[in-house]
Amino acid sequence: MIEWLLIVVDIVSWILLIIGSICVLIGGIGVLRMPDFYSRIHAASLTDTMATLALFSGMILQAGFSLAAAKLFAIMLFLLLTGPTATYALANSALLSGHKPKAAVLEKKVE
Amino acid sequence: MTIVFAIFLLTMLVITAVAIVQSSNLFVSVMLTSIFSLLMSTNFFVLDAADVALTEAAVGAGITTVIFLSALALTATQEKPNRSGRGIALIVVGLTASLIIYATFDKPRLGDPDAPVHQHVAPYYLDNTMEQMGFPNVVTAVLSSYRGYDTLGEVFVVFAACIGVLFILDARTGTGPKYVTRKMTGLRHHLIPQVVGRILVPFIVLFGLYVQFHGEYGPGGGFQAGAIIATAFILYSLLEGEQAALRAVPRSAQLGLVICGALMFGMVGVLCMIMGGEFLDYSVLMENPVTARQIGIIVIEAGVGMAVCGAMLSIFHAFAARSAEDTDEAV
Amino acid sequence: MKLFEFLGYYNYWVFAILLMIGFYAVIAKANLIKKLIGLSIFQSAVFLMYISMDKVEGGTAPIIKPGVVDQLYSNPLPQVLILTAIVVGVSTLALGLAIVVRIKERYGTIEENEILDAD
Amino acid sequence: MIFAGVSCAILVTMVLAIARAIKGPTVYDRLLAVNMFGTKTALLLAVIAFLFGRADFLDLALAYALINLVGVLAVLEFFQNRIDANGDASGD
Repeated sequence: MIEWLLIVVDIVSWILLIIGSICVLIGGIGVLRMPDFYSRIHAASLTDTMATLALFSGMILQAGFSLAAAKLFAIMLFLLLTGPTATYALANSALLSGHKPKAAVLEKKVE
Repeated sequence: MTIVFAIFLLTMLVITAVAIVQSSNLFVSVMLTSIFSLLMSTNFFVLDAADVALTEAAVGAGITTVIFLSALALTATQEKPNRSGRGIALIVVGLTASLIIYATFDKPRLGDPDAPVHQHVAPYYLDNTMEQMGFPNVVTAVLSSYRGYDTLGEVFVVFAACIGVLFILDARTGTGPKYVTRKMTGLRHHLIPQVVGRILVPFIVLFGLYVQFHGEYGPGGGFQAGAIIATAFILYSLLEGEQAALRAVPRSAQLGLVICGALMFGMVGVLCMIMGGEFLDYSVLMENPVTARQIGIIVIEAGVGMAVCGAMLSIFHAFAARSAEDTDEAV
Repeated sequence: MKLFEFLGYYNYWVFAILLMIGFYAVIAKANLIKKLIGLSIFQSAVFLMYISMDKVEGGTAPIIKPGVVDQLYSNPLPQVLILTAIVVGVSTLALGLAIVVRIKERYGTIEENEILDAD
Repeated sequence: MIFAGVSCAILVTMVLAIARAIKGPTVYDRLLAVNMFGTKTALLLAVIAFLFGRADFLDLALAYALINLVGVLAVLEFFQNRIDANGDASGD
């Protein structure tokens, strides 16, 4: 019975890891190709949250019930805490310093 | 497997270095320097140097960027283009580079076990750290007890550099009103980083203490812990403003930390001499030499941690006080 | 195994290139802060060379695994050297930046040629 | 084996982040790349610690997860002060 469970845990963690690496790649490509700063920050924050969640939960499953799993959970927690804060601070100070998003610039042309 | 990582990371390293030198805006090259130190830390980790990677992480991510930025705040951030002398410099650089690369051909290949480096002294430490010291981390053992005297010298170099910075930027301790620094209003109105910062600072200090006292069994030790705890206080002063940070850790306390740290290191050495052994030979501190060495190392690492943390904090506050007081004069 | 032979030296070639990039920044750039940044690249290149000397094929970091007997470990000695050198490097960098700040206040510029003319 | 694939994906993202850091027109793009690079280093260190089987080296990734925010906030604070000082609003 246990041996069957291990296979399932292995498969689930492999799927999570694959999802995580795909998200990381999508975010990376998004950061390069997006036209404007605010859309780039959107792509970058995708890698911050989604990939961290998927990769670390995949690794926690692989690590089983051990000190390493606890450390991985702590890392995931802090990454999920600091990532969005840095993104928020970045976007907030960009907006405050008058860095116009591209859409706003286009609207002015339309009127 | 490590070769694939090494190739990838080292090429990125070279690209970042070229970008750093090429960019004329100093502000951009400081940000690329922080990427450079991130890459260096990953490289160290791939090359099996966990302790060094932790030091580069603790020092490079937090303190180097902050010190560079506070220096930039006091000077210009735009570099004036200067075309003279580029040709000769390029020739000289190209020549020396090809000479060095030619010289590397008779070096032993990366990771080759019978390279001369691994033959003479290293096996001694790898073999009997476990029974002489009783803990597995060979790097901490060599750093604090086999080579303790040299680490004492390093701590005094950090101490001297910190005193030098304080003299040059003439930040007198505790002179009170003259140096009441204008509250750094930069990030005050960012509410969310402040709240998260308030949550994060105790965890960073806790992690610093964990690294400090976990130095024997895993990557860690005094140098890394001092840098991490200093980064925690720097984060606090970035978010809460300069005065709150100075109220939390006044300048006299920072200098007290540096002095006590360096003194503690020296006192343990003198204590060993008093108890009959040589300077910094911890085995005389107690009957059982192994536990004596462990206690000596823990005290030494605590001294190193205090010295590095105090030094980094007083350097940061010396720069920050300078920038605030400067703009008052200028305006 | 020619390819693997080449890979073995790649670390030392990157060391040479980084050394020269840092050296070039110190020589050709006039701005004092850019020179300090070049010096920190120069320093990191030297650290990279020491640490790439300590790697042993198939060895792990020199923290002895309890109970594992025939485990090959990388050489701890260059790591000890570099560990303290990084912290000392940062404090000397801070010293250099403090001097540059005072030069800026005294001469009003941090471009080396303008300082030499003013003197 | 899967960890090798994951670490290659992260390495490719790091290269993309460096491309954005070097190309980025405004300061905020570069800062975005620096922040992203920091989180990816934490991820890569965690995966490599697992790949080499030395799971007790995760402290390194934990250190980066904590300290990565300081560099970004320091740059923001510096840039904010610079804008208050001489009011040039646009990125460079």
